[in-house]
Amino acid sequence: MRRYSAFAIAREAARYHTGWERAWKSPKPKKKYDVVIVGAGGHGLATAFYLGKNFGITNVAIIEKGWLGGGNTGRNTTIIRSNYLQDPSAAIYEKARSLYETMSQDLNYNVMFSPRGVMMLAQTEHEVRGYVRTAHANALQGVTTEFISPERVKELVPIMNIHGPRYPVLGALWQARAGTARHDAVAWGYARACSDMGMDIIQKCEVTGVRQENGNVTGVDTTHGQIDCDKLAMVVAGNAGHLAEMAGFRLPMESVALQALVSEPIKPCIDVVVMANTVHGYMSQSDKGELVIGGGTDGFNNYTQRGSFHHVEETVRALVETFPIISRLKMLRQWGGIVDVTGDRSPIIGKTPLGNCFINCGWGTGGFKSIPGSGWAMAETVAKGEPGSLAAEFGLNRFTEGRFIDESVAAGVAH
Amino acid sequence: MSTRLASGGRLIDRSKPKNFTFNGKRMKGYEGDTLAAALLGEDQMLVGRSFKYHRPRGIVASGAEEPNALVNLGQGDRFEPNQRVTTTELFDGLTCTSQNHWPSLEFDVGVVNNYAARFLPAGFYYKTFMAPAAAWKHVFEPVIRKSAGLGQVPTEADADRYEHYYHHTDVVIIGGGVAGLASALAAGRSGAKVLVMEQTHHWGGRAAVDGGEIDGQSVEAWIDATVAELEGMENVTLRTRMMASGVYDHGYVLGYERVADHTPGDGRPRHRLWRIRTKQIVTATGAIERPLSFAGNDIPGVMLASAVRDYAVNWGVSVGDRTVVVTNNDDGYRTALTLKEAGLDVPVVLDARPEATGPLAEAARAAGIRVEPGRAIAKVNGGKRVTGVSICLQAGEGAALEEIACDAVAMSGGWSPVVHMWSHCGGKLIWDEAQTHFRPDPDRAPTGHDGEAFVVTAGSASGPLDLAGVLENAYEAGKAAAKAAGGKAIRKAGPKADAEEAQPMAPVWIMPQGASIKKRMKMWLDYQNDVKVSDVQLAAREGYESVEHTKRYTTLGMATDQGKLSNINGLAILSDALDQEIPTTGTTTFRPPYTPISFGAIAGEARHEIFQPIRRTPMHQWHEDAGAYMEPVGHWRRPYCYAKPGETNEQAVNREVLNTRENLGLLDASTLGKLIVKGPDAGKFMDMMYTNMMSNLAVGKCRYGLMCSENGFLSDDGVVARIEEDTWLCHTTSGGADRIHAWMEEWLQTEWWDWKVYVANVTEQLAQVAVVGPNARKVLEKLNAQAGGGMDVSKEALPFMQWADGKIGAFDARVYRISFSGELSYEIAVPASQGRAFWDALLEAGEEFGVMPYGTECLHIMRAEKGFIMIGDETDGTVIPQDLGLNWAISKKKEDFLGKRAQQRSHMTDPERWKLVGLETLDGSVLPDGAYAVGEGDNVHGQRNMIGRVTSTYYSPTLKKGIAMGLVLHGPDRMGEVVDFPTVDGTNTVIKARICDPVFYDKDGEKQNV
Amino acid sequence: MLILECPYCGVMADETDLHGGGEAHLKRFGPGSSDDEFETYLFHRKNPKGVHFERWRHVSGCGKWFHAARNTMTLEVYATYSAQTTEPPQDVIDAVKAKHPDWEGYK
Amino acid sequence: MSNAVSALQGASFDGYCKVEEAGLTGMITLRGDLASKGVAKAVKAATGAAMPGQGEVTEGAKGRVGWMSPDELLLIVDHAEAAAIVEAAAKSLGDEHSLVVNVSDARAVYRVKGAACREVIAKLTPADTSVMQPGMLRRTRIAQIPAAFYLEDDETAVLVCFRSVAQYAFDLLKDAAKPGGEVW
Repeated sequence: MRRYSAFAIAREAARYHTGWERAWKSPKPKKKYDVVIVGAGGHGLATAFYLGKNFGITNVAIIEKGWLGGGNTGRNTTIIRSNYLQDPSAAIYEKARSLYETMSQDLNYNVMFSPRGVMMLAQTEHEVRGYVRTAHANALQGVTTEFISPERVKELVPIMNIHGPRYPVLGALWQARAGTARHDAVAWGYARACSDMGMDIIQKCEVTGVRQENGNVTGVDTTHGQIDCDKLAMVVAGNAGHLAEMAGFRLPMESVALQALVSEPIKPCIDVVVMANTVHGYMSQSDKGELVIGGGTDGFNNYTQRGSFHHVEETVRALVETFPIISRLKMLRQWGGIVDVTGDRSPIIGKTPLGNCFINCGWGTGGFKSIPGSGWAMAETVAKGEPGSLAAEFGLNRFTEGRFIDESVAAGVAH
Repeated sequence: MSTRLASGGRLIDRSKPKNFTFNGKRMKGYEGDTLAAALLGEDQMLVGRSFKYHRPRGIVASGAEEPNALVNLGQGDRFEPNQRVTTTELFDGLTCTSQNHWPSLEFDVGVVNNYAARFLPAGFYYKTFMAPAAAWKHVFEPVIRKSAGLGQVPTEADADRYEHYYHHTDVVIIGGGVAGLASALAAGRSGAKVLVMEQTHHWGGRAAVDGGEIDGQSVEAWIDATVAELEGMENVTLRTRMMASGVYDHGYVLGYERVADHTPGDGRPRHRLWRIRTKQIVTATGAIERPLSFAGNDIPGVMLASAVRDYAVNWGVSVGDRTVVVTNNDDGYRTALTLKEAGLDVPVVLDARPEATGPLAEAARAAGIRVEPGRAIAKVNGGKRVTGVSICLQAGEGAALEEIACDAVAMSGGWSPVVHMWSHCGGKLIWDEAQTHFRPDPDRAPTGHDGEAFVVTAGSASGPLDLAGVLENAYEAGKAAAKAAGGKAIRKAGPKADAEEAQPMAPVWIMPQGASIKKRMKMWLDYQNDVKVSDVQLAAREGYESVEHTKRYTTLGMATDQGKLSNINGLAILSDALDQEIPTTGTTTFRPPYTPISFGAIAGEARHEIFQPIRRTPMHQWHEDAGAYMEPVGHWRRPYCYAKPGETNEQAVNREVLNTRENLGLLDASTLGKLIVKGPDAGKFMDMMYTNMMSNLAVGKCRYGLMCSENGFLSDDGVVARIEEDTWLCHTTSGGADRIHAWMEEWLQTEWWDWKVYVANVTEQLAQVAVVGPNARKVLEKLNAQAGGGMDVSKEALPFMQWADGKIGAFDARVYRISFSGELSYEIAVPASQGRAFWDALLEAGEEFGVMPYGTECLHIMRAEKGFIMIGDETDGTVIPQDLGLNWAISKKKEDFLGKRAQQRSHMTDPERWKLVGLETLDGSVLPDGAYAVGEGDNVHGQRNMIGRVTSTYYSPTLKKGIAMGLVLHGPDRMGEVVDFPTVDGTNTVIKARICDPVFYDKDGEKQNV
Repeated sequence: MLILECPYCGVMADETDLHGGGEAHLKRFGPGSSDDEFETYLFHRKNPKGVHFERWRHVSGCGKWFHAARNTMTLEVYATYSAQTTEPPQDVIDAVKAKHPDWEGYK
Repeated sequence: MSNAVSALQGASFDGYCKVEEAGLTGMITLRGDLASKGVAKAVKAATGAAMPGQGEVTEGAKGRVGWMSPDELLLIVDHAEAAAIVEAAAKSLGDEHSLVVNVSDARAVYRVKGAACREVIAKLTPADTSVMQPGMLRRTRIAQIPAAFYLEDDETAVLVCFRSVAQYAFDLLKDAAKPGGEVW
């Protein structure tokens, strides 16, 4: 792999950029792989990357029914934070956050991780208590957060109306080292690195069946033919239930549409990510200048990647109230993605009822921020055949035992 | 130079001049002008700078597709960035400034990016700025952020108001051009209820510019006659200045009406967002002309040929004295002819096709215009405006044949139907080889709730580009939509125009065909985002082969115009680079809105006081008048405390606690949920809803009850009273009334529908006041004495945990002897209409007994002193009653209740679950809210092991020390042990607290039972 | 933005007048059921790409729960019907079959 | 009772429609088997009105009756009479499974008067106001709260919501009726 650098750009500029090589190859699938990963989104690619990097397993195919990074990796609001309340969540999201910090260097691909800080507004006394609790837990979990005053909120975000007639800002949970990254670049950077390790990324290849013998997986049928494997990793969103059905099991999960939108670009006006759960809205400003805004999920099963407009309304009115100067700005584009929501709204990572078949799904609205941590944990699970400490508590058995990982406890549900 | 012609301009009224300023310069236009027309009329060719390279940008188009000409419009509380001048109506006093430059439009330092453009190809930022690691955040990102963005940031809140409007109709026709009008005629004649919306303020679209005849009259005359006919139909509604922003599922259309953008400050809502439900949609959205890709095609003065024509015909504006026309189809000739007719110079028409034989080409020749087939533009000369072009063979590599001086270039690369509204909800496209565009595939229309197609396309939005074809297609579309919407069949014929002959267009994706890489680096596809032909080719070379990858890698089509001009050209370049057919490449997804719509319009009326409903009790105004600090509790606002002048909230709370414990306190408890459950099966039902046994509660008695979710977690609590043999009254938490009501209805309707039980929510029928403290009985007795009667509230007549109906003073009341404070307490419900009067009466009568109202914080402290749990504090959705030592409230006798099975799962019965205890600090201080207790060592994640947490913590003014409750591992077995709570206030201190009984005050309950 | 006909009110109700309640025809398992049965009842949901039977409440209308047969890929609503049913009635099954002859049926 | 007051005590606003709070209004929720003779009899006795069909509101000498759901009616009567009517209806229904409760004070009632009364409400509700005629009742929402409305005549709409959000509803209607906001 030829390294990217300012020097490389200068070199290529001399020949009008005609000498750049492919970021990743598009090979035909081989007959058999050690590991087949279904889903070339951020999570699938990260799983592949850490299989190679941490375990030296590189005879890997990542198969994707559409284009790589084209699911929720490419349609989220790019927030990265780890200020979760429950231990297992804090652990995996903090792992992810710390991996994001060095991802550009690790992948030699600038994913533009921007640790600009994330604040979650407390707008009721109840929310204050919830966030103060989180700050206490985070301190013991090794996650650096603090509860800050309304004055400090205003200092960080001067355009905020902290004296809203409806909900005054009473403070915020602040994670200074949280932030955003360029979502597409995360997928592309991983893809380039995986391809460089000799892994095969096979796009426009849909799984049509899961092959099994004696309770163990042996391969998959795809639109590109049969592909055999020793181990199968299902790492998809919006399609996990469907895949699981092919493999003969059901998941405690439903698929719903989640929406987001952006404004037209303006000059910088908000330097941090703001999440306001009481009024349901969150907003940051991309490096291009667009305000990136997240909305809510629909209350019904849906695979259309279109959501209902009233969620956009609810989010926008909350943000206009919170940031009055945005009223005359305009919505440029709205879109939806399909998220898989589990019974406790936390993800599932681990073994399945089918031997040598592993699953990583159900990230709901929180998938992007977890990508490297999720990939790390999943790679370990696949390589060792058993979940390691990061993944152990996210297994399917928690629904039988009632051992939930419920994050709605302190901090609303938005991510 | 661009200028206003001496005559002409079908849309302007020269007797009504309008003054405006651009970058502070005073300018003049006319009523009917767009801001774009007015700027061009004043020779303002340069209007902005591009996003990435800060290149000079001029107006390219005449409508919603304009990518370049965005301005900062207005000032102060009416300031709006990124306003498109081609869709801005001119009004007197309009002010605007250009965007994305420093220090000035003419001299922009950012243009340094342009000189470095060779080092800044598509996606360059993914390949650099990586070392050192911290530099991205501290150096590169701030610089990029500052140079990116377009418009300025508003600094003030919006002065205008907005509103929504719901409309229900049979047929919505999107677009008021001749196609939309023809569709409307058909739909209108069928009797269907029709709404026609047009985004501009005039009817007829572009057809009148192009001329021709409909039914023997001029296009203009036909438009006027048709609008008049439609206005005469009662079932047809016509609406201008209203754009269809998006089509959503089940026939939902958003209409964005710009009511008062052109009359700011006249008191009308600025925008009105129409939320339309319709059976059928006709998209008569027209087509958009495509630019051609030649070197320097972004220099101000290079415009779409149709736009050049529009400015001349509609607004009497010439964009140049000498305009070179370059085209790959017949339509470009119309511009040449129009300009010639207006007395302007057209030095040459460059037709990329090998031959120019169509009737329009012949007409041009006949008008004395030089026509050069097989020719292309090798390069446009000029910087901030066009000064000339070099021409070359289209079939060659760009060797200049001739230099031609000109000050404008009109380009036509063919037309693409506007398919957004068709596509928003899943309508599919097919590639039309002859017209080289994607058009709607009528066999794969979006489908509605009934599974049937609900969108039809009309006119050039369907593909036909000639007047005759447009009218025929549109009339049929109108008929089809009306029929599908239940209209009657019509026989009357639609409008007709004569068919015209035309020479087929030729696809020309770059000009000249063999252009070198150096030339391709100067061919702009996306003008605003600075994406060139070479960038798309680079993306393909690097493996970003999916159209979505290319879009995202190059930012093609991601600017504020969303690629209306650039997408098809970009797709063609990408397909060519990948050596595949264009339909194989496909398109990116069309998403709403069609053009950007204001956040204000989306928020609608929901601003300020009506942002969200505020629920008020009958005594709310009294609380506000008393200066209470109000706290949101769900949608309610409740008094947190009533601070007196000079008092802090904390002092007020302490005073309220002490006064209530020593004298008399009043709490507005009206927000507590009150549900009536009645019926022969009500007892059975109550036993399922509550963990306790409720069916054996005696009439006249009260019992505290718990409700759990099916997942076992504690969800609500409250006192239940048995009113009659078949009737119970359930109190819920303040936030719980609607939730629990819905919960009960859900079970009754969907699981036990054969049980005879009715539930009614009477929360708001009643005002409820907690009269609390040692003097509580005295004040009630005084009221009764004043009224000369009333109920007996003595201990004997109304003992603890009983209720009674009767009169308190003059008020009809239901009185519950229940206590959440540990004091003698009566909770008294009166009709809400008398709530305020009752409150006033209590205050007046209570004066001699030291009455004071108290708020929610005082309530919390008093319940904590008593060790009572609070839903939302001790519970958080993960806590089961057993965790809270509430086993006494869980019936062992009942076979089943909601949550019972869940509580039998292994994790729920795990002895390691944290359990409720009291906590008191060794030094008497108050434990921090939310603090966790730590054990030894770390867990598998390297996190400190936690063994418990604080759930409620207060300073107890009664006990003069901190008290707390918390959940602690093996807590109830560890009475007296001391646990550590690290702080997070930066002091690194650890607070030590002793585990104790959670009941801190009056452990035997003597005070409440007097 | 869905519209569903409330079978009780007889009006086409806007999605914003409704509240979605997830999969219909769940069988409740209480005390005495196995861990698997109970887990399935609480958490395992049909999540089909295609025909789905689900619960809705006309929350700002009559307040009643009803059922809908709806397609999660096209959002087509085949029928709405009484919530007081333990499986889709035959006419609802027929309505779906009419549109999708090869549909595998309710299971 | 003399000290009883409605939520907004008759507040009103003159816009392009007039919006006024109707003051104290008696309202009774009756749940039961709407097909039963007992219910029809109780309703008749209370209001003089016939049983309304689905989506209807009927009028009698003493009040109106609205169809709220398949097992629920809303009786609109004189406020001062409401308590007595509840008692009488409950008595008349006897052992028949039913529930009669006074909800007069749980509600706020508005009249929107003027030719554009449907239009003003249409700014706030997803229900189709254009098809509404006197005799029809619609339960739906306005903006963010549940509400029900019917027409007393072609130019008078009556809108009912919960008392706690009376101010919000009034402010919404005021905003919708503000001069300059005329849609048609």
